[in-house]
Parts: sequence; C-alpha cells; structure tokens
Amino acid sequence: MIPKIVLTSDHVDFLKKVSELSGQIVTKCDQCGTCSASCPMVDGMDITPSQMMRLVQLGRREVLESKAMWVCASCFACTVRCPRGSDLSKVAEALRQILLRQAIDHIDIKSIPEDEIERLPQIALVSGCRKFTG
Amino acid sequence: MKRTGVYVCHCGGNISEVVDVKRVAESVGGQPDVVLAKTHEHMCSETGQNLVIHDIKEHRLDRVVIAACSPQFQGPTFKATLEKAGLSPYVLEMANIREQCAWPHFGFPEEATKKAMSLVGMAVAKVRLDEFLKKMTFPIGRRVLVIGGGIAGIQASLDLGDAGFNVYLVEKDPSIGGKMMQLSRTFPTEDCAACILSPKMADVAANRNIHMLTYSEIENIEGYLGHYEVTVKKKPTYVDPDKCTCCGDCVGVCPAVVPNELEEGLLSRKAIYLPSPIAVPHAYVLDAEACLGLLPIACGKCKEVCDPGAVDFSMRPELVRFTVDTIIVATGYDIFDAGQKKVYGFGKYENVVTALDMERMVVHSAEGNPMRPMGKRIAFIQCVGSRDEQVGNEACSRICCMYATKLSQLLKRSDPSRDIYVFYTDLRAYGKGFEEYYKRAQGDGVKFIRGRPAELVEDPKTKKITLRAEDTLSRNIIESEFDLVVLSVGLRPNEGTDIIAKLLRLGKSPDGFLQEAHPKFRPVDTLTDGVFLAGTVQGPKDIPDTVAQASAASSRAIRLMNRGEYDVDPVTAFVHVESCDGCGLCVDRCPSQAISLVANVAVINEALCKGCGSCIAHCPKDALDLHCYTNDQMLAQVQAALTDKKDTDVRTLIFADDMTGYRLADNVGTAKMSYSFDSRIIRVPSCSRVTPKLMLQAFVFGADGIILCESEKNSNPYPHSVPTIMSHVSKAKDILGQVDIEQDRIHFVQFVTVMLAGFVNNINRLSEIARSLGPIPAGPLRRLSQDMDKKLFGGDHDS
Amino acid sequence: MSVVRTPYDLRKIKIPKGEVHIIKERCKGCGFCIEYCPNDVLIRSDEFNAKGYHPPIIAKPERCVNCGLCQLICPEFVIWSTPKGEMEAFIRN
Amino acid sequence: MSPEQEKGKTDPVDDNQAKGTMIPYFPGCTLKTKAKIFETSALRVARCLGIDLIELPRWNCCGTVTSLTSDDLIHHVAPIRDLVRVEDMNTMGEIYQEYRLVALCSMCFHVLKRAHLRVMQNPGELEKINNLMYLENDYQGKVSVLHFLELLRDIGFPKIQKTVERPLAGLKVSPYYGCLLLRPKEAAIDDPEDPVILSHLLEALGAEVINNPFKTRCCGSYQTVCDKAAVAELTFDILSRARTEGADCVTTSCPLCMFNLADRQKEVMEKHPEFAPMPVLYFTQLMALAFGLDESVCGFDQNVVDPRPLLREKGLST
Repeated sequence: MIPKIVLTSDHVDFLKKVSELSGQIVTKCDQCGTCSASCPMVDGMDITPSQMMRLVQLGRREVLESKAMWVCASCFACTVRCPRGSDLSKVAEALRQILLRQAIDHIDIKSIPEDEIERLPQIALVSGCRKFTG
Repeated sequence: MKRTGVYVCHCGGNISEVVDVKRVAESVGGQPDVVLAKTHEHMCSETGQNLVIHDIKEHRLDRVVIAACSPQFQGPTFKATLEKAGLSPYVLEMANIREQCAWPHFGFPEEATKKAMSLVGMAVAKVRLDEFLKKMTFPIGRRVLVIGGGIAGIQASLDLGDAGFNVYLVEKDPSIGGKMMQLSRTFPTEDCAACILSPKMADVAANRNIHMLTYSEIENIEGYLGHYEVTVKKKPTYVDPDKCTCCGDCVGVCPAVVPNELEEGLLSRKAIYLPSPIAVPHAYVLDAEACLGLLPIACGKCKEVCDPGAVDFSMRPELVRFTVDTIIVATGYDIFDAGQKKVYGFGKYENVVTALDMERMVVHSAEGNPMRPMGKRIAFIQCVGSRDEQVGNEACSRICCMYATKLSQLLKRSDPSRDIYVFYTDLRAYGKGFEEYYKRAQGDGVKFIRGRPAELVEDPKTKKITLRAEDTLSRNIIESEFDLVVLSVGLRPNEGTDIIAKLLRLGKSPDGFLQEAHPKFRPVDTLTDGVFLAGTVQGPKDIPDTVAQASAASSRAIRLMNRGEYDVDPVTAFVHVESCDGCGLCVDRCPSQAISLVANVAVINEALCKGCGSCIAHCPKDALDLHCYTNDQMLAQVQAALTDKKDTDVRTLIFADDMTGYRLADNVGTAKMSYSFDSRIIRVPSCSRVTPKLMLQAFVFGADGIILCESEKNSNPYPHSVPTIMSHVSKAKDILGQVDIEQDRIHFVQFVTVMLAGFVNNINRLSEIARSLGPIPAGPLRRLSQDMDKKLFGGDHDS
Repeated sequence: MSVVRTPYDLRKIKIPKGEVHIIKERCKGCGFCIEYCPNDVLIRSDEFNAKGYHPPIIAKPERCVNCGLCQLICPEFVIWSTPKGEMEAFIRN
Repeated sequence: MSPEQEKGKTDPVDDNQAKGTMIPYFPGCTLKTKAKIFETSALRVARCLGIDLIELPRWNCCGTVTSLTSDDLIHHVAPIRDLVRVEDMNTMGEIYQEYRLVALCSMCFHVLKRAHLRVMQNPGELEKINNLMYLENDYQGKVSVLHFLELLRDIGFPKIQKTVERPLAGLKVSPYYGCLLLRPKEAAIDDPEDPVILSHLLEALGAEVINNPFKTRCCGSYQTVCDKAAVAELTFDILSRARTEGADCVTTSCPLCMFNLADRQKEVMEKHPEFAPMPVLYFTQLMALAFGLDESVCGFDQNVVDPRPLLREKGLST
C-alpha cells in the first residue's frame, strides 16, 4: 500500500517552523546520506537521519511520530561531516522540542527502577531529563 | 552652436513599459542645442540606425545622444552607426535608461520617468563637450606566450603555430604532456590517452614556429598588450637532449632512488630518468635534488657510462628573456589532496588510493605488468574534495562521475568476476555520449549506489577496508568490506596559478580558478588585454572542452594580432599646455611612467598611458585632463545630475569604474534588483580619475553623498588605482572635516562583478545616511567653496 | 600533497652496491670522507691509530653505493670503495 | 592545611613549584559524587605541574547539554552565570588577570564553551541574558573555557615527560575521546576526525598508544537512561575494537563516557558472554600513576573494572 502525498500549505508551515526553531536551512540538504552513515545510533532508528531531513523538507508532520530524533544522542557526528554544512543535531532538537513544548515527555523518570537510578551518575540523569522531558 | 540629436528607445517595451519615453524626449526638446528629440521602438535595429544616419545628414547633427540600454551592451553598435554617417564615434553619449532606470525601478513609472529625464539631461550635458576624436591604433606583432604544456597548452600552441604565429611554450616539467600523459583511456570513447596525445606532442616538437621551453618556470612578466616582456628560468637537465640516445645505461648505474611523479609516487625512479615513455623532448633528465651531488660531483657514474657523452654536469640555470604580444594561460589543475579528507584514511590505509593512482595501475595492468594485486571487490567514492563544505570546496569538479564510470568499466571488463561499486551523490552524465556510456557501465554490471560514504576503517590484520554508507534510495545502511577503495578526487587550481595570476593581474572566481572576462560572451578572455585562458585553469573541464577552449583562446589571440594593429578608444591623458607650469609633480605619479617633462612642459606618451586619470588630481593648475572624461565634462554631468533636485530631495552620486562598478550596475538592473531613486551613476575609466576637487565641487552643487565604486585590487586593470583613490578620498574627507561637513558622506567601496547585493546595499545605505544627516547647511558649503585650491594644494604652490 | 607513500617497487629496483676499505694506520683523521660521504656510511671512531688519529669506521655498510667520492678526496689514499663482492673474488683467485 | 596539601609535601614536586599558578576550575555535578577520583587525581597532577586548580566559588550546574534550538536562551543562563564567576574572581582580586576556566568533564567543557561562543556571536542574546541576571554582574565575554587536556598541551608534553617518575612502559592504552571534546568544530580542542592530544599525552607518560578507529565514536551518552541495550552495543563495539587493535585498557576524559564504557560492561556481558571486561581509566589516573603519586591518589580501587591486576602484570603496581 503506497501512501499518496498531497502537498498543502500546512506542509510549508511545518518546514518553516522547523527551520526557524533549528536555525538551519533544511532545504539545502541534498540527501547524500553522510549523516545516516555517520550516525552511531542509526541501528536503533526507524527512519535514517537523512530520511528525517527529507520528511522535514517536504514539511510532513509524520516525522514527529518517528523514533529517530529520540534515538539521537546529540553526538554531532553528522554535524561535522555534512557536505552542505547543515547541523542535523539542531534539526533533531527542534523536532524534540516541538513535542516537549506540548508537554509530551519521552520518558517517565518514575518508571526507571530505584537501583538503576542509584547506579546512574547525575550527569546521565540530568542530561536525560533535559533531552527527554519538557 | 552644437547640433545635438536625442533618441529615446522603447527597447520593445523593456523601457517604455516603465518609462514614459515621450515625456523623456519632450523634456530635452527645449534645450538650446538640441535640434531634435525622437523616440523609436528599437534603436539598435537597422531602421533605428538608419534613422540616426539619415538625421545626421538631413539635420547636420554633430552630436548624438541615445537613451537606451547600457553602452557596455550596444555602445559599439551605435559608434559604428556614427562612423557610417561620417561622424567621429566619440561624439556619441548613451543614457542608460534600461539597466539603470526601467529595470531597477520597475513598477514605479513616475519616479522612473523623472530619473530617465535626469539621465538624458546628463548625457546631453556631456555630449555638448565631446571632442571629435579618432580611434587610436597601435602596432602589434605575432608573438604568443603559452604558459603550461598540458593538452590545453599543446592545442593552443599548435593552432597558433600552424597559423604562422611565433609561440613560446613554457612548461615547468621536463616533458610536455601534462596530466593527460598519466591517464589510461579517455571517456566516453575509451581511446588510449597516450596514443592520441603523443602525436600531438610530436607535432609540437616538429613545428618550426613553436619554441619549447621545458623544465622552465615564469620568473616575471611586465608590460601590456603588444609588448609583454617575459623572463623565464630554464632549469638545467644536465643531459644534452641532442646527444642523448635514450639507451638507458645511466639508469642502471645511478644509485639514487626517489618516487616517480608520473606514477604518482606508486613506483620509483632514479635521479637520472626518462620523464615518460612518450616524453617530448625525448631525452633523459638528471634531477639535481635527487642526485648524490653535483657540487662537488659525488658519484658521476652516469657520465662514465654515457657513450654519446650526453651527460654534462657543467650546465647551469639560465634566464631566457623575450617579448610577446599576447599570452595564453594554460596552467591546468592539481588533484585534491585526499589526505585532507581524514575520514577516508588516504595515506594511512594502503588499500585506499586516488583515481589518478588507479589510472596508473590500469595502464600497468594493461601492459601486462601490474603494480599490485587489486582484488575482486573495488569501491569508488565520488565527490572527494568536491561539493563538500567540510573541505572548503562547494563546487562540482565535473569530470569525476565520468572517469569513475570509465575506470569501473575497464576494471570490470578486464576481470568480469570483479565486484565494482560506485558510491555517488548525484551522477552527472551531461556531455555528448556520456549518458550512453553510463548506461553501458550499468549494463556491464557496475553497481551504482546513491550515498556518500561517511568513513572507511581498515582491518588491522587483513588490511581490507570496511566502508559505511547509506543507500539513500532504499534507506538502508551499507557496511561492507572491500579489497580496494578508489577516491574520485576533485580538481583544484594548480599551485603555480597564483603566481601567474598576480603577474598578469587576473581575477579569481569563488572556486579559486581564474575568472573569465564575461561568463557568456567572453568565456576565454580575461580583463587584462591580450591575456586568454585555456583549459582547467579557468575551471574543471574534460579533454574535449579543454581542447575546444584552447582553440578558442588561440583564435581570440589571432583575432587581436592578425591585423598587425589594434584599435583603442582614445581615452588618454592630455595637457592644457597654456596652464602647465612645468612643476613636474605629475611625472612620478603616473603608474605607467607615461608622463615626462619636455621643455618644462608635461608631455604624455599615449602608447604608455592607460587612461586611468589618476594623474589629474596631482596637478595644482588643472593642466592635466583626460579625453572622453574631461574635467569640464565630469563637472557638467555632476551639475546636470543635480539641476532637477528639489530641497526635499536627497541626491547621491555613484562614480562607477568601467571595469567593475559600471558593469555591476548593469548586472543589478538585469537582475531587476531595485535601489534608491536618489542615486545617479556616473561612468569613469577608474575612480582614480575622480579628483578630490570634483568630489568637493559635487557637494557645492548640492550632492548629499558620494560613493566611489572600483574593481577589487586583484581584478583591477590599474594596479595602483586603489591606493590612489584612498588618498584622494581621505584628502576630500579632511577638507570636509575642516569645514564641519560629515565625512560619512563619502564612501569608497571595492567590488567584483558578482557582488550585486553589496552594490545595492551600499547605494541604499548612503541614501539613508544622507537623509538622517539632512541637507548640508549653507555656512559650511560657503566655506567649502571658498579658495578650494588653497585647501587642496596648501596654497604654497606658486608658479 | 600532504601524503608521501613508499613506492611498491622500492625493493625490486636495483642500485649498485659497494664496500669501503680503510687502511686505518695511514689515516690522519681529517674527516673529509665522513663529511662528504653522500650516504653517511662513515662515522669517526673512538679508537686511536698508531699515529694517534681517529680513523673513520663503517657505520652503515649497506648504504654504500660505490660512488667513490671518499677515494677521490682522501688526501692520504687510505680509503677506497669497490663493487660489492669484487674484493673477495679478487682475493680468492 | 588540608590533608591533600599535607600529602603534597610528600609529592615529588620541587618546592619552588609548590605554590603554582592559580587557575579557576569548574568541577560540575558528577566530579563531586560518582567521579570523585577524576577530580582528586586531576588536582594533584596539576599541582605536580605547578598549577593550582581552584574551585570556582558558588558554581552552579552547567546544564550538561547545550540547548540547540535558536529560540532557547534560558538554558544558556546557567553556564554564562558560571563564566561571570570567573570575571568576579578577577574583580575581587582573588586571581589576577586570569580569565581561563578549566573544565575536566567533557560535557561541562562543551556546554560552557558553546554558551560563551553563542553569546559572543549574538550580542543581542548576551544583552538579554545579562538583563535576565540583573542581580549578577554583566558577562564581559573575557573568559576562555579550556579543557584540562588543552591546559596540559599548553604546559607542554615535554615538561610533562620530565615530571614522569614511573613511565607506563609496556602499558597498551587506547585513547577514547567521545564526542564533546571534538564536535562541533568551533568548540573542538583538536581535529574532529583525527585527534592526537591524548596520544601525545600518553606517549609523554611512556605508555604505548593503541589507535582505535572508533576513538571518536559516541558512547551513547544520555541514551543510557532509557536504552541501556543500545549503549551496551556501542560499548561492545568500541571496547572490542580497542582489544583487536591490541589495547590493554582504555582512557577517557568524561564521567558519562566512563559510566557507559565501564559500568555498562555488565550489560555487555549479559548479551555477549564471551566479552572479557576491560579496564577504563580517567587520563588523570594514568598521569597520577606515572607521576609516582600514592595509589590512594590514583584511586584504582574505585574503577568499576579493577585495573590493578593489569598494572601489576605490567609491573606498574604492587
């Protein structure tokens, strides 16, 4: 079943929103895939980083349902390699923020078992909360 | 009383849709010496030109103003028209109401029409003072310098030599042939590169008109079109090419081993060696750096065994001096230094090589003595050093797609069991026969994968290379092992190019290659008269394009030289003898030493004078002047530009140099970019012609601000103009300061012809500044106009 | 180019080999041979010869290419080089 | 005198160095808790090199991660506030003309440096932040944020080599940089793709440096909170690669990398039983060892994977 895309002004708005939040000219991406191949977390993603960029280019909100931006570890490997000089980590952050700012958290700290919390260093907990909760 | 005819062109609507051409024509109709003012659909058409010719005869016109497009565009056409009618081509002025009015002010008919009237007014004011000048012609010879002995230089030299012109071909390597000599085969036809190149190289050696200077480098070039003085340093080869029989005995005994340049350092050579099997001149060369020692002679074995006695340690570097009329620059390219792209581990991993390495490997395999085993699984990586901001080159190198397609096919066909992959970002098969060739590769089973590999990792034991990339079409991550990875490296300007560019004052485009005079209509010319570009020095291109461009360059050079003389507009300095007091201040101020004192009066050597006008400012007596841009004409234009100014208006004057500023204004217009109506553009050969006095007078007549637009230093035909302008500007600013007028009213900006936005912003910014400062009060203006010359020349100058 | 590679044929390519011979006792320790040997085959030894000079000794015999410069410049005719193996052959016969 | 300085006397430090240059340093949350050993060892080796790292007064959490969205200023207030402290110290005269701030934790370094860079590039944002912190002095932008490794590079590896008492001969160490010391370019302490700073340090310490092609690959960072499995996989890749290249142990400069590479080896072994644990040490521990400091300073007992057997085997520990 191949979905048909009807491009509307809403798509344009979404692209605009992500571009503003990330400060990146998303449309510059020419889909070379360097980011995907550089990404250490890509194995755990449902769509590749370059696919994420593509969806944003077309302004398709479905990208918000994907796991990719949550699996991103902000390691900036894509950032230092992008031949077009785009900062993907900023785009992923923008997508996370769009949800987090609607108070849609990605993790529930309470659900993490007591002993694990004990084990985790502050640096992990704080950064985790900063990235995954609003 | 002058008899001026004014013609306002509709330009088929381009102008008339914005500007009310009728009103423009009427607006000048009233002026005393304007005999007639007409409008016409297409002035440049034959009917338009005939109209002018007819009127000149009928109404005995002796001055013509044509309000139409840019003089850069149709100027030559109308000059010819005047000549046809028996008038001097220099009593013509064009009011540029298309590029400077209709186009940038599109959608503002009223303002545009007003500005058009003012522009025509300026032209009328100037044409009134035009002189009946003749074209100047200078003799020119038939000698050409070709820099670079690659395929571009070879082709250019052959074309020129065959046409009977004297060619000096200078090549830094010991043999001509260049990069093409290293290639295996050429795409898309797959002829053997050496086989098609060597006959041409032989022709060069055989051509009586071509004087080859190999193993030589340009030391210095001075002069101008028709008289370029060249100094070449010829390195000693320590082998007499006429005696050398290429027996190779010397190589056997030579104890010094170094990497072989021809083989990209993958194989080695001795200190004494034959540069290439097809080398021209075909003789051995002794590489002094590699040799055990020549001073004192440490080894000398080569000399001992050389029967014909060709080895001669007494050779020394020699300086060769000669003069040429035109120059063709064909210094070519270097491949991108793959070591910079760290993620691919070139130089670190033994199984990662460049495409040029691969060319050599293919050559040797074809000859039956492979350099090294290549393995079964081979991957090509495209765009290495091209289209990549991380290595500072955004441009596409144009040839990599096809040479990778070529090499992959050659490898596949020589061993069909090979697995060959080409990892690309976009595959560009734009040329004749390229798409078919690409299809053939696909047919041969070469696999093309759309994705740029991110990194290569070597297995410490097997030395195989693991490549990681995304197949962006199936959206899967590919991670697999290869025996050999080939980097399709891009093209960068040859390191030697910079020196030549400096010597010849050639501009560079953003990608670092040399800049042509006009991307469409002068693709092989440069902004330096008589200097042309051929081949990859102007930008990446394949062999057919290079050869075509080389032939184009040579025919452009022939066009200049064939007549034996060439025309120049008589834009040269001249002296008002009656006012010259022989103080000599101007003499050593002329950048081209064209001024001398004869019998206590300044005299201009018209052959040397470049017509920059920078001398004028240095004359305290206003005795120096410039044809086509006389002091009176400049002043008349300035006044005319300000006559219609109302108290509420702001009016800024933009002095634009011929080379860049004025063209830039045209490009801005062509791009339909709008800017402030306040501005009036005045054309000058160089802003160094704009004297401090002229600037100050402009303010006295009511100007609110001034911009001087000049070519950036490295694309400026007058190398000294920029510092000169700076001193003029600071002088004018000082005096403004003395009389409490804001110095921010004068701006000096350097441009290259692509800086459209910058040009617009500068004009608009000045208008804003002028508005915020408001009009200059009467007090300061009065003080400014009082004894201006004293202010300018300290008054202590007495004759 | 930021990268320099070792040529594949470096081992295959033939260069003449030589060996140096020194008559230590005659040496006056001027050091010319050490100074001028283009391949730095020789170094000054610490031992004294009968004359009380430091004669050269052969530090890197494998690097000698029999260029014969030492032989040419030695004021005392105490050092010379021959193609490798030639000397033994000569002595044997 | 603090017990530490007490020990200082027994250190192999010549006296004229004992009172060294004072440079403010930013500990950050984890160095005060789970990574104490990182702090203690760092402070002590610094003193051996004539540097007194003085803890930034009234420091606050840097925020651990940089906020990347263009409109998010508020999260840059915390790091900027810390930088203000450095300028305060100078105005108070606690230090004289010393605007360097040394960080040990890679994440703190990254966040502090990028916050500084961002407000320097956008004066408008700096103004906003300064207005927001109206109770504090304005940030002048004078501070240069340094990672301890950069400071060591400035001191010079030859000097470090001289300070070595017990060269780490025969110890095969693989440097691990992770992300935040090297990326993005503008905040990098070395070449993002081919860093050498740790190798140079280890060479100075006399260790044998083992290059690991994954030395700059991410450890999974904060993903460790919600996806141990993924992190364990990365740890497995990085460490097994280090081993195939021939390393005995890995060294790092970040408490989070440390946790993911060391503590997560438990999860690694659950999934890959064949995996043999590998010691992971802070580079400062190795320095302490090489400088011949007391093992209590090196604090090997606090490493999750005990390096002492390895060190004994190499004759570097009793």
